[in-house]
Amino acid sequence: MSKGALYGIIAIVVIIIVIGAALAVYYYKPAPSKPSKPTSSVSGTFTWDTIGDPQTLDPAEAYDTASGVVIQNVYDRLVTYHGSDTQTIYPDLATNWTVDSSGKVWTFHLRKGVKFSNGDPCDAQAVKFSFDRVLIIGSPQTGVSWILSQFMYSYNKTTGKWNSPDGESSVRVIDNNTVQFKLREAYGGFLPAIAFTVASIVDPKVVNAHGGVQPGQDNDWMSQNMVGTGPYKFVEWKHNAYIKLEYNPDYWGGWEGKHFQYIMIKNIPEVATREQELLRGDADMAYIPINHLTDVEGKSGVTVNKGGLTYDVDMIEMNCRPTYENKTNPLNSKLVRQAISYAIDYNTLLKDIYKGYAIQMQGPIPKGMPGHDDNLFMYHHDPQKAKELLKEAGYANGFTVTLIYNQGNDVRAHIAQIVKEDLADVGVAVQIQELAWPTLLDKMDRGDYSMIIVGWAPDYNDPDDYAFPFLASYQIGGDTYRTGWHNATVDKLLMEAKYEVDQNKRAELYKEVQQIAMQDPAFIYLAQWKHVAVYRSWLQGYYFNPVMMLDFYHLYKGE
Amino acid sequence: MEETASQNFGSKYESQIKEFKYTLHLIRKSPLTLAGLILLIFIFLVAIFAPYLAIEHPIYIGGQQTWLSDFNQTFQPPSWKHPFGTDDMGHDIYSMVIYGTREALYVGFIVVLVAMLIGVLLGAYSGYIGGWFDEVLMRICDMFFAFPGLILAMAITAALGPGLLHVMYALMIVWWPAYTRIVRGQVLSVKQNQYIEAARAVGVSRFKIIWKHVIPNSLPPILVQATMDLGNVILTAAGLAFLGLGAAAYTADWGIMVSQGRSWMIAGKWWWSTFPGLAIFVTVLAFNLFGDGLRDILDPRLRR
Amino acid sequence: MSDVLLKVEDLHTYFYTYEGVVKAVDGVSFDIRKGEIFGLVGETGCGKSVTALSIIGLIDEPGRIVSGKIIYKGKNLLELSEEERRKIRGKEISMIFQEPMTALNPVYTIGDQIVELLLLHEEGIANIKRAPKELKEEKKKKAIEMLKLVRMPDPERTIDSYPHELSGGMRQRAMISMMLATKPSLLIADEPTTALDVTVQAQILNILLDMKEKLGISILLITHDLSVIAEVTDRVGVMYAGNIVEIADTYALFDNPRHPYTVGLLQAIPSVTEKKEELKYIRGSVPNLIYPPSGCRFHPRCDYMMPICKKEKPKLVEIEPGHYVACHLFGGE
Amino acid sequence: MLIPVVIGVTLITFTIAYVIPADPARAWAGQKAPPEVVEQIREKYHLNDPLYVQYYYYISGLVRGDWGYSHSEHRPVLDCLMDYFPATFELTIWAMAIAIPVGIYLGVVSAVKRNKIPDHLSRIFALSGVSMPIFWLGLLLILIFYTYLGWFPASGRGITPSHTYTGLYILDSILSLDFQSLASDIWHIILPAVTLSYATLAVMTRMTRSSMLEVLRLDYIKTARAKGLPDKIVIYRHALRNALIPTLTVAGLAFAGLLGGAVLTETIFSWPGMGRYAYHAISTLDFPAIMGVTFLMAVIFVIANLIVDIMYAYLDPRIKLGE
Repeated sequence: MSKGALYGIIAIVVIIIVIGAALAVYYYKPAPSKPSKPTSSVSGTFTWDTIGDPQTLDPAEAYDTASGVVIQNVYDRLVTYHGSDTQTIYPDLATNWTVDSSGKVWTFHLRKGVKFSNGDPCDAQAVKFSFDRVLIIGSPQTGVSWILSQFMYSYNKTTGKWNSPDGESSVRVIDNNTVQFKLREAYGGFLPAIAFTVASIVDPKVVNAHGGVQPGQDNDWMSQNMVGTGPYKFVEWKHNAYIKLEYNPDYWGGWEGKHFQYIMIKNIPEVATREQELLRGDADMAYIPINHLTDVEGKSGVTVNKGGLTYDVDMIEMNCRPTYENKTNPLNSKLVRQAISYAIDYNTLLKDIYKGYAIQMQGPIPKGMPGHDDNLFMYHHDPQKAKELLKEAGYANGFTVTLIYNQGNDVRAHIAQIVKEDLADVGVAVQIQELAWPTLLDKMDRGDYSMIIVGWAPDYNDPDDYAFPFLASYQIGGDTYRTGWHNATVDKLLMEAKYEVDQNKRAELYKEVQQIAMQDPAFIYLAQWKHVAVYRSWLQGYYFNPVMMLDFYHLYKGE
Repeated sequence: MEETASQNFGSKYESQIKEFKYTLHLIRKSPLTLAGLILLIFIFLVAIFAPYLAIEHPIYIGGQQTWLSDFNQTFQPPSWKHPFGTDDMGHDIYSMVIYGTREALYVGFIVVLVAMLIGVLLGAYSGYIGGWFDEVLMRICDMFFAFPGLILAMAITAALGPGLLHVMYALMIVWWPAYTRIVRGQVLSVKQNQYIEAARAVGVSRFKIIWKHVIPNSLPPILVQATMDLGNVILTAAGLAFLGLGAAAYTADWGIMVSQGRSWMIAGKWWWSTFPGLAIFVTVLAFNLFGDGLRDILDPRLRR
Repeated sequence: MSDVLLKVEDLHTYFYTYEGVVKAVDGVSFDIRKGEIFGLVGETGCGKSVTALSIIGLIDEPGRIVSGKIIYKGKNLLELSEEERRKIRGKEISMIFQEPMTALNPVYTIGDQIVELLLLHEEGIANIKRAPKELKEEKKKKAIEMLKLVRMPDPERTIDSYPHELSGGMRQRAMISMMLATKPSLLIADEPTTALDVTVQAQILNILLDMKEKLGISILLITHDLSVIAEVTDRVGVMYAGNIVEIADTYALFDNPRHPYTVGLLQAIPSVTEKKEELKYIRGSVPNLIYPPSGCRFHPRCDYMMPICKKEKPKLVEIEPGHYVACHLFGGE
Repeated sequence: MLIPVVIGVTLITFTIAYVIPADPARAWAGQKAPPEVVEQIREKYHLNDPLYVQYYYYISGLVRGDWGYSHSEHRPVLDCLMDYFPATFELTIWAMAIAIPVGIYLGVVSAVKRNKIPDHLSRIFALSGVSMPIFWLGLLLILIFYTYLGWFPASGRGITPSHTYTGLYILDSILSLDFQSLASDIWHIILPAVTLSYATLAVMTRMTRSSMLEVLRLDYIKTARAKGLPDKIVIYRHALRNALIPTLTVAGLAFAGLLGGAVLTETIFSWPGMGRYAYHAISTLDFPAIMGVTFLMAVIFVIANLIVDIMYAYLDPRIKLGE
């Protein structure tokens, strides 16, 4: 190396920086005002600042919201919901359908001429392929396929056959545009379930060109790429940074009216940054947690949309096992659990923690969902009664419990503080323990806890998606939270309700279940979230549906 | 000869006393070091008298420090009533910052002391006896150095679960190799000295040689390192708190306070993050100023 | 006298330290004539080096030249600006140091270091990197000539060597050739041979003598070694505790030392020719320069101490032509 | 040096990873996954096997170029690292490009003017850098330069260059002559790079200062001054060249450290780099990912040391390579 080489390198670097900066000044300015496609009403970019990176883009494996929103907009399903309506199921790739009297045989007539964004036809074969694929793969990473396998025939990896009487899968191709589902059980939530992203229709040619369908195996290509029939097509995914979508010009729904040409979903962990980008107009929409809404509310050009209730709920689960850590578990007593339910000051929680963006949760099934009971008993703040119940249970002098929540969750940190203060008033000392999410899950799994603050979000619009995991016992596949709570009557009722076709009868069964659940609570039912979305006021076409993800197709930039 | 004890002491340690006086003189002459020292004394006083200085005080439920919430007092800007304002649950930030001094110093001192103890013992022993033990220990240190400190601390904390105590364990594990290296280096250079040879020749025990000759000679660089590390540990603990791996929310811990308040800074509620942030900054700066000055002052090559 | 090159008059250089003011040079006067080697001798810490550094102008904090004059070619150096002094350094007055090991920059070749000096003083180019290549080549040839002059073995190769590749004697030669490359009028040699082996010492001293002859320069040779003084110097100044106590022709000094300190120094030289029972030495130790003894600095150690010695500092007086002594013993004459 | 360090590092990670009290399979599968799926995962990734067997699987995979499967991202670890490493690398390079010259300059000023006002100022400036929580500084910069002034963007890496050769956006933009992305990428990197560099600055300043102080007392500096060289040349050509040698070691270590220490900066500026990946991996118990990151870090550390050694030989002729 010659003497000047080092300085030479430095000089070159400096020159590059200077030239770069000069070019930057020259080129950067005009970039935002670059003319968009003038010929179409499809224009501009919708920038959405949110959190979380998708786990996978494969509908057969995706079970998280960040994945779901992309999948929902790039793939289509047979049926869907429209607007804010959660009651009616609308056609999507299927134009109409019939069901036989047993509730087990469903026939779907497909929309004709639908093509994937690469030009491949979307026909009955594709539908069958997609459903079969989910069940053959069996979602080895996330287990999401249970949504379909609870009512469809499963696939036997070793024999290569379906576990049905004739060894065929549940989905049959009748003709090019007709498919028939022969269900294992008549499931009351069938249509809502197949509106979920797991039932998205994928292109068989694309899948077979990239690894095909391997029993029990993920498809690596599908987890990073997508080809669908939906309004948007996948452009690129920079992990932990952004996902970019572009409109699919051949979308069967057409592009009448105004739409965005590009969709940019940015992953920004800092709420302050999201807030700033929104306020400066660099983002069209941003995820702002409720405690930060005051920062953006009332700012010019920002709309805070508070339309409707979500199905997202928060609860505190209680360990109902007789002993815990080799000692008598006070929470085993129904009276103690009732007392604790009375000790919580729900109104303070709703007002000061949820800032009014939630209602008290009325039983395990959220308001708005079929099966919800508007007249169900709710616990209220009554420390006197709580003390009496504790006395009756033999804990007049109180006891100490541990309350766990996952670290980093602001709302739960608040809840924990309030609960601690509330329970201290009735003589129960609460030790707060913040745990990392995996550790928390592990403790929950092993039943090694007293109380945990937990939440639940809907998979699909059916009470079974709530009542069963909460209240059914572990033996019959429920008790996702491992509360150890067990009630034979409830188990029986839940199984009955699950495969009951008559929706009115189902509602009655769930009503009975909920009454038992409130009398003998395994959870403190805290809150059901209200919906809130924050976006620039120029954004038009926004609507909220509690069981659907954000729909990009109807969004456009107004004046 | 009749000599009083004090005279004896005075004459025996005459050179040490002279050196110490000279050190004090140098500290006085260096305004930055002096500033660091004064700040440190102030911080220590705050920690000691925290219960008298604070406005609100924590209560203890189930053995846990708990600050009672007051939703009528959320997000109060700094005022006479709340000099540093309040947070989103109505806690007085001033009081929490004051109590946080105790915790910061506690974490800093415990971690550095333990790391120092491990490091000094292992380093002195390893440097003195050499051989395979030294070789293995140094390779272990290499591994720790090859590991980015923050990632290692993150991994250990994640493994142990969040919580202040676990953060402290993690930091101890991260920090000891630095001391081992320093002490070992010192030992190796001291070992060359004639007087050690002499001591050995007369049959002074290994332990005694290490204790009487090696450790005192290694003290200045260790002291400097320790002073600066006190600041670094506090800062790293704050970084872990920021990532959600440190102290629990709504405890009087500066790191978690900055972290919790940070998202409000830009929204105009600047005080929540700013005051604990300043507390960290001032404390760490004080340690750094003092440590950096001390390094200059104690460095025999620069001393005169 | 017209042939005086450098005249130092009543120089005071003090160091302001924590313990107090170190009066390292406390009223030193002497002159150096053209073409002579003037020796400055004294025990370690008597202020020889500080005198040298004061002349070349490299006294650092916390030291300061408090008063006095350093007249070089009729100009008082102490009145010049730093920039003017810098231009004299290395061109008119050069200096070589005791430790040839550390006095050369380890990261540059000998050639680079010589060429740098030549470029600076002959072309006014301070940064060697800015110099055109041809110019550098030209200077390099000149540097090789210089190396030949100091009898450097294999100069063509040596010039591209780094200091650590050379022996101590070679380094000192390189140092001398560098410092003489610009043909200065005065070379200050601060203990140039102390760190070297005896055989190498002689070579270096011979080179210095040689240089004096060939280049006609004056040399201020600082040493504590009387044998070196005897071998090469023309005149000698004896320093004690920041003062010059005696100046004389080398021959005269050795032949007829007058100051008790000089006498003591000369007696301390071991000799083969006259074996003594016991080596003579000067009793007592070098005084503390912060609190020097009052009056004559030497009085606590002097065998001929008189009451006046404690009170009054003796002046340097010429007792014979060219022989100056600062001692009350001779003050009355 | 590489092999023992790498083995050691994987061992440490492995030990940490597998003494965790939680079940990684549960974390990988998620809360709603049924127990059978968790068991399948456990089976598939040998989580039921003894530790040494798992270690054997990992190392033998590593030898075959298989770094394992990143459960938090549902793709191979190597793919993730190929995405994230260049991002962090680019950020670190720029941070160092700021920290090294500024730090050295401040250190020189500080040493030359020791115990005078410039020394105090540059030390306070540098020490402030290491005393400030880096995420707080990042927020402050966003507040000033994005919110109020609007000069620089606050998140992300900017426009992806039209062709990706190295994953370093700025370099790729130049290579593919995509000036629009070049501009955007430079604009995006400035704030995070400045934030990241500030803490390193102090280390550089401190090291330069103390080694300059040492060098300035040496004889050859006296020689240089005796030659009549101007102060600037004495300081920068003669003293700094020698003082840089220890500074360089620190720079090498700091570089390796920054790669791992960028997690806070990356989080604040939504920079899709390795730090955030590591953090995410740690919080989801994605061990193969943690192993991959630390393994890569160890390799980088060793390489950085090697480069420092080479630079040594260039700066100091007394050192010969291979000795």
